[in-house]
Amino acid sequence: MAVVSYRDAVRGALRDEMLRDQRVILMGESITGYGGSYAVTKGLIDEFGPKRVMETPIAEAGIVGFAVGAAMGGLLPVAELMTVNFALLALDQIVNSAAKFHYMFGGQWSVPLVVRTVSGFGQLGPTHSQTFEGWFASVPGLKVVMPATPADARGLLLASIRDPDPVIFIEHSLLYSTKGEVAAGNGEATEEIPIGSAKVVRPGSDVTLVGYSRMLLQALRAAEVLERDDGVSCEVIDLRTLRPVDYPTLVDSVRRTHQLVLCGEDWRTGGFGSDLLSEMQDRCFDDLDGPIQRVAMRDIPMAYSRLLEKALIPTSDQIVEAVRRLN
Amino acid sequence: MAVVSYRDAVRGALRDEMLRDQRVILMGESITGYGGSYAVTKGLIDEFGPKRVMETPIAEAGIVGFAVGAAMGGLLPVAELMTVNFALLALDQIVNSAAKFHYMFGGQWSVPLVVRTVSGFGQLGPTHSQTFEGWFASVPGLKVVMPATPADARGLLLASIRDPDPVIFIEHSLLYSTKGEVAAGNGEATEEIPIGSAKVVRPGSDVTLVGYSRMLLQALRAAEVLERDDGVSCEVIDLRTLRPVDYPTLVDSVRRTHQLVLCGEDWRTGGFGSDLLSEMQDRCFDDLDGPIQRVAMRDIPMAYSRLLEKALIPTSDQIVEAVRRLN
Amino acid sequence: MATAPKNRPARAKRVRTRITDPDLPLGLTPAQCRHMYRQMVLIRRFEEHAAEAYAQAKVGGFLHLYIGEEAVAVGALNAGRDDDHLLGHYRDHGYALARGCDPKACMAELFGREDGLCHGRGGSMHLAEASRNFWGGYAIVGSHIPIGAGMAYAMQYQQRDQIVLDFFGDGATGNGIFHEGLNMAALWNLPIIFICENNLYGMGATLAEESPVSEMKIKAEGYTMPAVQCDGMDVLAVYETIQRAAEHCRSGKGPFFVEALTYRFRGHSMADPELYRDKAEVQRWRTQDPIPRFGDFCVEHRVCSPKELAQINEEVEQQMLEAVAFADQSPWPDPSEVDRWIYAKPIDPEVNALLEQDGASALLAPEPEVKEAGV
Amino acid sequence: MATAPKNRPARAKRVRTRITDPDLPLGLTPAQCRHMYRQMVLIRRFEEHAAEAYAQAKVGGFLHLYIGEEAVAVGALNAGRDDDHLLGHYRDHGYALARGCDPKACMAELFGREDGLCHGRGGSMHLAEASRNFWGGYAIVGSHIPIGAGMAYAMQYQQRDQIVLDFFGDGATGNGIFHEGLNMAALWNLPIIFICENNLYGMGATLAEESPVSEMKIKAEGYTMPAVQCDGMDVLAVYETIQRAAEHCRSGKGPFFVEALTYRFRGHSMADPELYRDKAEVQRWRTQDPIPRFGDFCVEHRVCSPKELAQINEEVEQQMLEAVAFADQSPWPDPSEVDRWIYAKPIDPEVNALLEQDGASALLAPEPEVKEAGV
Ligand SMILES: Cc1ncc(C[n+]2csc(CCOP(=O)(O)OP(=O)(O)O)c2C)c(N)n1
Ligand SMILES: Cc1ncc(C[n+]2csc(CCOP(=O)(O)OP(=O)(O)O)c2C)c(N)n1
Ligand SMILES: [Mg+2]
Ligand SMILES: [Mg+2]
Repeated sequence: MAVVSYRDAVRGALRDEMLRDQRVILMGESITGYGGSYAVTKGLIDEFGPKRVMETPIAEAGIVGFAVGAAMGGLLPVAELMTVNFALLALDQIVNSAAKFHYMFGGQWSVPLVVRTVSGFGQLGPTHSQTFEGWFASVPGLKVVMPATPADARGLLLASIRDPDPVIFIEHSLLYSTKGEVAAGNGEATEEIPIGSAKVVRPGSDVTLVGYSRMLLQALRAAEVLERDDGVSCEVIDLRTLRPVDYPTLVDSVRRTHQLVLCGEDWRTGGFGSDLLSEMQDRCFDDLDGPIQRVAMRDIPMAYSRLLEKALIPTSDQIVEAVRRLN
Repeated sequence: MAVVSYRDAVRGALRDEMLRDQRVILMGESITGYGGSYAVTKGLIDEFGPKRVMETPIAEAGIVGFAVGAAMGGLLPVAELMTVNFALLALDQIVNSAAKFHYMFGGQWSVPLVVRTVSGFGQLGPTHSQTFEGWFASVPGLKVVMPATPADARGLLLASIRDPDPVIFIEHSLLYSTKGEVAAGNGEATEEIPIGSAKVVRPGSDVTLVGYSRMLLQALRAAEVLERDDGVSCEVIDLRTLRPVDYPTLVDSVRRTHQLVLCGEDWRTGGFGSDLLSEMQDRCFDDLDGPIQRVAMRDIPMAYSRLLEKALIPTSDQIVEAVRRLN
Repeated sequence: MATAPKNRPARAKRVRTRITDPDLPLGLTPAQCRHMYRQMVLIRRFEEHAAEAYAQAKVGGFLHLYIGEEAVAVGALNAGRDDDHLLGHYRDHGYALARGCDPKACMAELFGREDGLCHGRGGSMHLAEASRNFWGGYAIVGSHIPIGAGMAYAMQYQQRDQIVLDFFGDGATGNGIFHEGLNMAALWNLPIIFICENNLYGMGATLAEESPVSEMKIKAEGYTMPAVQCDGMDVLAVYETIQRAAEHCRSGKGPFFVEALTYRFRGHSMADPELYRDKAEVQRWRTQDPIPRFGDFCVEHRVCSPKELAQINEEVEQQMLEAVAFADQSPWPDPSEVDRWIYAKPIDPEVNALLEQDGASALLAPEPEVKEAGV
Repeated sequence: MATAPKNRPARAKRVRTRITDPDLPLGLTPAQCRHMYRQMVLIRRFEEHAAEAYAQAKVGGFLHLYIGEEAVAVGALNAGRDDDHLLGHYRDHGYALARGCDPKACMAELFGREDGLCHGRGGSMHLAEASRNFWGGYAIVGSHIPIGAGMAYAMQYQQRDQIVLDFFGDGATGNGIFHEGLNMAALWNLPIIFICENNLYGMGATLAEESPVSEMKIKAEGYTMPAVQCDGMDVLAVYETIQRAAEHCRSGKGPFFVEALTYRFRGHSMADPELYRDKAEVQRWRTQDPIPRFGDFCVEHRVCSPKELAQINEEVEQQMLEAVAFADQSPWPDPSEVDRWIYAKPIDPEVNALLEQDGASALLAPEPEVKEAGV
């Protein structure tokens, strides 16, 4: 075990899996000489060369289409889309190619592809601050992963590369420098974390907080505040995988706490929180003591200006308020 | 008033608005000589010529981008995307251009654009049977319209063309031949129907059914069956506009019926029903006697084969069952 | 509106000049010629029966006929190797049959039956048979162009010597994805032949409406790959061109672009009222029908007698009747299996919403209208 | 790695050959030359101050400097008319300033203030001033190429004689949207100049990594429009080329493609560690700096004395200090107005979820980390 950053955990998983399996290739924009726009792939070009770390033109649809084909031809491509905002350009290839071939060709082949991408904030402005996990999670045929910790980033990325189905793996730019304990890779890594398992990261009895990616950290922060100031005991669950969702773990928690707060940072309308809420309402209607609360981005494009951005990014304070609304 | 088909109502609205306002132009694939893949634009090329009815290359992103620019240059473009499936190729232009310019340039200009497209079934297979209204409806800056009747198709299309904001106008291929009373256009048409108003199309007292587009007809059918066989009185609401949603009308109904069934035909997970459910749970938690029910597409790509398709397309029977689950 | 003479080079001349009767050109054997003739007839008859079945509502949705264009698939696939990778667009019956897929299984797929190539999931637009390296018909225009490039990369990377044959239409060249794919193929010097079937129309759009240039090969410029035209109504011209292209690709010289000048005798799909072109143009092109044209060639070169040609036609017709009968009798896919193959590694039904609804009841519901679409 | 000599035609020669001292070429007046010189200096100083402000965290997010490329925007916009429509990519300060936007308002936008061109909503990548027909910087690579074509169509349709100038980078040519836009512009003969700033890199990708051809004008082939290169480090070469292009477009002859060969002296954005190119290359290109180059020209042609040039520099520097001071003092946008301008015809807050959350409380929350991105 070693303490590494989320960034290094992702890079380590890529590297280890590339060492272990010749079929793994990376492709993306500015991932070689530049080292990746968030420096995740830094150095890999030197170790693996341009056949395995492919610098691509700025052609998101082409990149994903190409990766789908490479997967069909026997490789295990990990395609980086520089940010999730640009994934809009590749959505057709994600939805109608990657996610659909196994079904539409009657199970003849699958598409073992990982699309790595990143969401995040930092005055990136209206076109560069979005996150579309709810859209991806709505597509049958896709698996969607959003790790919050370095250990999960590593374990889930290994699982994603080894999975025979297409996986959308969404990192968070504001997590890259966060650190945590991670198993040291040695090219024989077997410590994958199964896709589809949520994790109770803080047990509690009064209310269930569900978060993922950066919002998990906000949920944990809120749980501390609520414990300290309100004496409310929050159970915090890290979703980790958005498709499939580990509903049994969520339901089990809500059966005990009877209160549920969902924490996301995508738009409230059409965000992934709507899905969770809907499904949990179905599964737990009689267990719930109050309406399920959502913390989400207000339905507004992100503005560039610092205070405007601050006014929009969901925070732990909003989670605290949501819990207080319930009690 | 005249009885016309949904198809003719759409065509009539286009034609009348083109007669009334020189700035209105149409563009799309196979909309001229071919007459449109669903014959909606048939004949308009003869009347208005190629400057106003533009045959385009097969380039969805380019079409929407071009239409955005034409709108900025002073025209009122109505761009047809042959089916909503192909809208995936244009999503970046829809989300990051059309929907965002008014906001991101600080209100300097808006994009008065209508994107007309169509969803529907009929053994069209896995790539051609999708519908993404939930995705569109999640985008701040867009307005989303899905009429169920010829009169609404006309009135809402007029409103959409006249609206200064970008509107996604989704028709339904299985409705094109349905008929209804529509005001006869004469180029001076003023009978627009405001975007954002739902309509109670059948009053009732026991349960509220919310539908739109084809599913409105299924909801009405279910209401009849339930009245006849179960003595249950359903209030049926036609949503008509998905962004913004006319929540006051919905809330008012649920406050009286205490039961809610949402009827859509997109995927259950991530479908528009999740949004409606979430928001209604928030607004009506204490008014609800049971969990809000959804009728939606199962989370499966559409299969080509007839019986498989039948097994997937949501029906009025499923609405009946959903109501019975509640009672 | 485009006309035949402008679009295609002079007739079979260039083939003839290279032949010394009774020798066959291009190293072809009589057996190969008979095989190609039979394949073209097979595609033609298959589609005629498919059209009939469509009229009887046995085939649903979209049905795009390749009739008139048979020489392209047959010439190209006979010039390539049987294990070369094959991708095409939704007008895909020709690719399947020329690659050797069982017409019975193809017809069953059109009928939406369990014995169909894709168990009825894909339908006419999505035939595929992975075991023959036929990776399918693709219905999102142009989407399979970068996919083909990616497959070619996988071959290059694994030092396998298969190349990729990627078929698409003139209309696809207006879509950005076409360029993204070509750019990558050129950049990485990939073994792929891009085969553009220029049939003068993209659905209802004429070439002049969809492109500022009438020669699609010009669109491959900027990608440093050889780009040539050939007479797509002449199976030998296609054969020769693809042979050259395949050699180029297989020897590591990178991608190759072939524009086959061709014409579809039927509408874009069965729903097409064909208002955008006149009958005279279609008639003119029918005089170039690749089947009688190649039949004449076979007779002239004593590959077979007119009687033998007739016999091939009869045999194929017989085979087609069997294919239709087979498809008719093939079982329907079981609706309870509608959720198969969503994932290769299925997700736990406990952890998703998949099975929450009662699919069976839907079967009792009234059928939706169907015959609306003409995409 | 690309090198300077290969990429650009010989130095200012071609301009010199066309001049009879002390006459100015291209019908330019001394005032115009001084104006262009001043504008280039203005852009340079503006960005130097912006970079400083970025280091002080007064500017956030992405900041892409145009330093080294000033001759392109200045030459082009002076050759076009002031009311021609202008669109560019995210490296957009040069376009704004050369179009005459107030540097104060530009700087305030970078600072995210209410007096910014877009009231702080857009930031550095999204400057725009509709009243000057400057329709913005666009941050999705290539997205504004069909948008420009659409605007050109609107001009043509309304028989207005403005043309469109659409600027983008070499990297954009790898994206399909570039081709979709060019195809349409050619198809409909639209009055638009596509101006490709070939600065040899698309972020960290070298030209050789992103394109099989090093000349971007080749990518305009297939679109039947004139496509020429010019020395993008020479403001007069750009001026001359765009003048010719504008005449072509304005007279109804359709689109025109210009490739300006240029170089950015700084990283792609402020976050760029510039590991992908070596300092020597940058140094080589710095010898082509368009500002001293044109300064020399002005002196040679007695447009102004070295002293006058120095004075221009000083005046601009003064202006920039004022711009920074203005931006510093400009009020922040009111967080309660964060929901303005979502719609031109706002939707009833009753009927949507917009106002359900308490925005004010978010202000109390800890700030997220910021300086991570280098897109
Ligand atoms: C991205 C996309 N846009 C539109 C369509 C609808 N469509 C199906 S085929 C077709 C025409 C294609 O023309 P071409 O590429 O020339 O092939 P052809 O049908 O002539 O063989 C169109 C527009 C589609 N399937 N995909
Ligand atoms: C569609 C899209 N993909 C990726 C990016 C990230 N990105 C921003 S600028 C850039 C490089 C663009 O290079 P070029 O077009 O040559 O312009 P330059 O920066 O050299 O002026 C990239 C990849 C983006 N903004 N949009
Ligand atoms: Mg065609
Ligand atoms: Mg560049």
